Amino acid sequence: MSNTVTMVEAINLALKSEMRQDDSVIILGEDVGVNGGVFRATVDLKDEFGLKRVLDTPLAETMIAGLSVGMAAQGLKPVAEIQFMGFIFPTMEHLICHAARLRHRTRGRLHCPMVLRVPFGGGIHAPEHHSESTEALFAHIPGLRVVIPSSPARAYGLLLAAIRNPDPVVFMEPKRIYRLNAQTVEDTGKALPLDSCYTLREGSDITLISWGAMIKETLEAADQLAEQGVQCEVIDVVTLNPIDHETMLASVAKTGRCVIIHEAPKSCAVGAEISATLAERGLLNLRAPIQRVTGYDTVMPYYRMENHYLPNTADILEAVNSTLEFS
Amino acid sequence: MSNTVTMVEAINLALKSEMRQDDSVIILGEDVGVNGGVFRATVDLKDEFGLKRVLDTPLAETMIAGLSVGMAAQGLKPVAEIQFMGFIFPTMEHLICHAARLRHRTRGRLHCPMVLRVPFGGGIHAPEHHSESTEALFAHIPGLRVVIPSSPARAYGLLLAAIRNPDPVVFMEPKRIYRLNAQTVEDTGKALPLDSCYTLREGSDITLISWGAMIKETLEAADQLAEQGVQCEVIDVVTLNPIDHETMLASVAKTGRCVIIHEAPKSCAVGAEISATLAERGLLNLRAPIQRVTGYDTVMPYYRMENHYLPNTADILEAVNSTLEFS
Amino acid sequence: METIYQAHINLSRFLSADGQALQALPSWTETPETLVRYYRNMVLARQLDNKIIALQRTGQMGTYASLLGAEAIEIVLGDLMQTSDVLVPYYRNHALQMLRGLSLADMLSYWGGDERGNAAPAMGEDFPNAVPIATQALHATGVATAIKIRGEKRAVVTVCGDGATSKGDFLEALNIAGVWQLPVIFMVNNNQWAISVPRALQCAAPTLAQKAIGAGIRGEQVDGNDVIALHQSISRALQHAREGKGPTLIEAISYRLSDHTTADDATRYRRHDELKSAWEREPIKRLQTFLHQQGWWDEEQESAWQTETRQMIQQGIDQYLQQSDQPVEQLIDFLYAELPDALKPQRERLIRNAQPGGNHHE
Amino acid sequence: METIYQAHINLSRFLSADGQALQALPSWTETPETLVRYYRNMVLARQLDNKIIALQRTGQMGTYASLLGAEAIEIVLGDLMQTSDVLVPYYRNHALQMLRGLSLADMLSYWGGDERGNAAPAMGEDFPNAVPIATQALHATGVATAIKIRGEKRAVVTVCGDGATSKGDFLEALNIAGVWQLPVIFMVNNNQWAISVPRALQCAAPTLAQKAIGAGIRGEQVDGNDVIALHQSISRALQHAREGKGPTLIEAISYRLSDHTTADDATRYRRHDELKSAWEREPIKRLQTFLHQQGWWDEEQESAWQTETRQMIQQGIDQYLQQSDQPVEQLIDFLYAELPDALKPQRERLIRNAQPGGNHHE
Ligand SMILES: Cc1ncc(C[n+]2csc(CCOP(=O)(O)OP(=O)(O)O)c2C)c(N)n1
Ligand SMILES: Cc1ncc(C[n+]2csc(CCOP(=O)(O)OP(=O)(O)O)c2C)c(N)n1
Ligand SMILES: [Mg+2]
Ligand SMILES: [Mg+2]
Repeated sequence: MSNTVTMVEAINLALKSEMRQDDSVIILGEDVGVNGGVFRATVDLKDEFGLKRVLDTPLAETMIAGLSVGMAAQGLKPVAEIQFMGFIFPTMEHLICHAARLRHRTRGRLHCPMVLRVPFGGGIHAPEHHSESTEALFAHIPGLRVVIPSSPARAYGLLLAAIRNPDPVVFMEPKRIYRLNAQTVEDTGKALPLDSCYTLREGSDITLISWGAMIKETLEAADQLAEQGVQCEVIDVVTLNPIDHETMLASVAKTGRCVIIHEAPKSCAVGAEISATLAERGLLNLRAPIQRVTGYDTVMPYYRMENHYLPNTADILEAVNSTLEFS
Repeated sequence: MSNTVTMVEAINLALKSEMRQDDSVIILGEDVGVNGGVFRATVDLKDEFGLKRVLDTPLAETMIAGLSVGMAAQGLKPVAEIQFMGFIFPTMEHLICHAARLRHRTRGRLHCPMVLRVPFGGGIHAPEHHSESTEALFAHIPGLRVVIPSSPARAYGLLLAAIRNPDPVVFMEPKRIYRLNAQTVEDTGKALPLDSCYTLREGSDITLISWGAMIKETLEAADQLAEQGVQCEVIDVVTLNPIDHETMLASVAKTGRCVIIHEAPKSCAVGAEISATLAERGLLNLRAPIQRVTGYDTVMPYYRMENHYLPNTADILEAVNSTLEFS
Repeated sequence: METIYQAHINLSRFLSADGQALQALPSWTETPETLVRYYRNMVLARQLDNKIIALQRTGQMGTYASLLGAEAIEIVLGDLMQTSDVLVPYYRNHALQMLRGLSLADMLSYWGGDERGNAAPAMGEDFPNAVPIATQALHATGVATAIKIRGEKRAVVTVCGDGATSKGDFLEALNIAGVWQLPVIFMVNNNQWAISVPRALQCAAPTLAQKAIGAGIRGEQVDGNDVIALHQSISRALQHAREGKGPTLIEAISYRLSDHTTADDATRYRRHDELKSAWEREPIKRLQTFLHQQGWWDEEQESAWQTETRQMIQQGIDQYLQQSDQPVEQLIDFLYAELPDALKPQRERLIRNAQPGGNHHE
Repeated sequence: METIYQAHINLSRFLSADGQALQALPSWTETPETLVRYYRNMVLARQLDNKIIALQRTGQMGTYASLLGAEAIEIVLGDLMQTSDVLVPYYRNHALQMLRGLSLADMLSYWGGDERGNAAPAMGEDFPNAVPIATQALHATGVATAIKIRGEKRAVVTVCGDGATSKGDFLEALNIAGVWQLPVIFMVNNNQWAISVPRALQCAAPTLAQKAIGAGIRGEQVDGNDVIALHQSISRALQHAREGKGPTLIEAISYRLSDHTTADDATRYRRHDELKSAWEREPIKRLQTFLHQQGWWDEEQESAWQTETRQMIQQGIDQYLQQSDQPVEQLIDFLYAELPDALKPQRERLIRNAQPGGNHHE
């Protein structure tokens, strides 16, 4: 079956596909049933798989996380939805203290194959708390996997991988590009690798590193730079924890220059880890300081001003140009 | 009044001192009253200030945080204790979504002068969840202040500053050194500056950057290196958010070499932010790659193995020596 | 087996769905003053609600949470609360907020994506809307703790939905309110739905009021479409709070006559006949019938008031639409009491980027 | 006012503090078998507890949470649960865990700071101890959800303290157990103290069992020092769960006869006379008196059993003390199912550092 689908449709497709071939996959969350999720990622699942496999929960995120830990320990594969990343914080005790530790704590006797799906990021003119990017808080937690797709095809393949993976995965969905750029995605049931960066474009002049919705602006910047004869290597990090530094180090060893782009506030974000590692392990390769193009170290504003907060293509171009000019 | 006190006694002294001169300071938390806190940081306060100012709460960390936000919005200065950092996660929704945003959200109409005190770190052979270092999760949150003392005198002066500061402060207390190295601390009521690093020792050969309990090993390493003629500049970062990069940049501009030491797991921790910024803004000053000496990217082990997890003086010396040898 | 504890939950209602008295009415209803004021405010609230939805549909407003069906709760609370009381609201309390002094323009600002809508000095010590569900319940207990510590005679009111009663925050708040006997009222607007999740899937208990029992506090149910019942329950609870007699949980039975927000489409999950029958119980018509019967309100007054409110609302909207943009540096300036050095370069960049020629200039 | 809901809480007890029947006893108590087994197990649990505290005092054990006073709850639960049931415990359930198959040596390992104590295959699907208070209640509902989805006839039991009932997790767990009618039993060991915080400061409600009312589930109080009452309540609740009749909250009234843990000193906050009077109600003496009266237990049996248990315990302790160290790479190897490339250098460093000459070699 071949399909031109948006990212949110690809997610729906992956859920359906995996639920058909694995009875232990259970969907749960607020409004995931009849309503099909507020973004429709779980649409039609209740009709096809019924009330035992698609569970509308009461309004309690701690409960959603704790319940998932219990189900996962029993060998089910709960795929829970947190409606927006702004509401994920009540899950943290269960993610940090339990999901991420169950295997470790029991030396493998129990484990926790759960997936927590959560739409994140700004740019859709949503109310307060509906636009944050707090992936760094999860990338810092040993034992969690943090995965972020940036295209329909990667969303499909990575979500399959996340569900099949025996470790707990926080699967963050960049909702600004949920319905942008539909792509042909075959429902092949083929998962994509976690644990490795995806090089979206090869180039020798500079390495652009990003993930999630900002991949869009990063590729736009790369296109514009290509017209000026600058060949960018574009890396989609995809898995923020455990992170694949090797691909990035190899790229920067080649290009000598690097700009890192993310929506989250700058300080102590994942960009810092990447920048630090590139300089620590590849200092002599650097022909210019690494730059980070990021959100500001302030609260994500209400929607009227969000475009001032979110990095854009011009910001990336500015950083790339000054990196290239450095000598 | 002059006193030789341990760090935990200095904290108690600061609380007493500030409660005496400001009626709006209120202590709350689990076991803070009659019991004086499980580490005795709040000992005697209930006797002196009574039940209206020292509140033993039910067992609910979310509640402690949410309650503090409400009290602070009313102009009180709640100083809440979370018993161990392993139990701080239920507070995160209130810290991130409310404490850190109340001033911003209301454009200054309301604000949130609360302090959340929390003992953290390993090394006391405690049960599971009693030894973590998750300061990075808070340092990434715009609107919070994150402050960590590393001596009795700094604990006293910084806690006074934290309580007086009109912003919400997470005050993390390195419990491994709670009762180490008593110091003379005068109860002068004088606060120390937040927002700036403390240079504990000047030196020209290499910059050692750390905070919290690891300052102890960092100074030990500096002592040993001094005997070999290596002059270390030792910086105690103290305030992790908002962070004072300038002091660190200036130091590394001078020394050209830097080792960063912290207990927390390495990935996406505060060390990454410091390392990234030093290289991004001071690339040409670096005469060797920066190194990070940190906890492993794994769960803090049960106490039997914790010494394998915690960085020690030998680890620091190894990193310093290889940094010095780099050319 | 020995029974060591007994509890019960009462429901209070005075007016039937068709505006008839079901029992002897309290004496304050013998004169028109209060009831007519309630009526007029409810009509205003509903008109306003319609108007904001229209603004949203025409792209002049962000995602908006309608208060259709909650007018009685809003209006009676707003009327009975005193200025010195504190409101800790959720996102469906804008009529209540306006009765407490928030200007229409500021209210619209908030929904229009502008933080300045939360800044109005007229809001006093009231909290801004809590978007993370149920968190406000704990803030309310904190405010109430401050009031109790200072020995003041003020009440705190916090409002939430039926869905919110499932979240730990709400339940922890009831518990601390009980232990410390705090001057706080938990008003649950049980409008039967939490987005697409019906009341029956939130909780197995037949009432939400009985959540009070586990915390050892007073709890009661009231018909949330009945201003007289609401008036009685709320005044009693406020009085208790102000007199230091402790907290009350009030579950007001209402119905969300609208979609959850303008971003929602309730026809996906809600049967039309349920909605239709809810319209037969709605609060405005019910009070109108009663007032007509008493001879306290007629067609003429109705149409005069409709015109007057339309004008008032239009004025507020005009003001809202004319508001200048927020200076861009406000995105940083209010984060900390003083701008930290670390943020200075970012602030400069933000301003530079917003200027003509800057990366973010529009 | 119309009363629309009524609820009550029952307390169950059969034996008085001095071992006399307070009402007709259930038929299973007519033969000695079960009660003697309960007694012997309680004696074993208490001896063990004393012994571990001694180990701790001599530096051979980490901080330890005594179960003194909770023996009856532990032993009856352990007896009535089936292997196929699932236990989701807290940190004061080690006697219960041993009845479920955990070896003494493994149990001591856990308290001795070695993760391998949680790895024993004999633990089956039981969870390891939850240290973050009340989190286990939600895991139990998750396990129960899995059981319900698969249509199995198994019960889940989760245990917590009185303090834990204040935390959102516990209350959210009751709620979901009610909505989904889950096969789970919430056993509250109400030992009157949460470290230094007395029961009265945790909750204003006269019973903790009534927290069930807000979730619409069964709740009852039982004398936690009375094995007969515990047996009755627990068997009923387990049967309900296994038969798909939904959850039960049992509040067992006990008393923490020890310090909170070996790191605590209860004399700082607890009156001696309170402790003294609690000793008069403790579970072992009570059952012993009853058994003596029935002629089912005598001095001779007592001393034989004391000797036997001492030996059993010493064996377990010897095994514990002889355990080899954990290979250091286990600190990383069990984090993920497969070792990620990113962790390989750290794993090497960890091993290198532990070797002779390494930075962390001891
Ligand atoms: C913690 C949290 N989780 C999820 C959401 C998303 N959300 C917004 S409103 C809502 C339903 C609320 O229902 P209810 O409490 O009944 O209030 P109502 O909107 O019906 O008045 C949800 C799930 C949120 N705002 N906060
Ligand atoms: C979330 C959390 N907060 C605080 C603690 C520290 N702590 C450990 S036990 C305890 C008291 C628990 O009391 P209770 O629930 O009554 O159980 P008991 O120990 O009395 O059996 C506290 C506060 C913790 N373990 N977890
Ligand atoms: Mg609702
Ligand atoms: Mg207890």
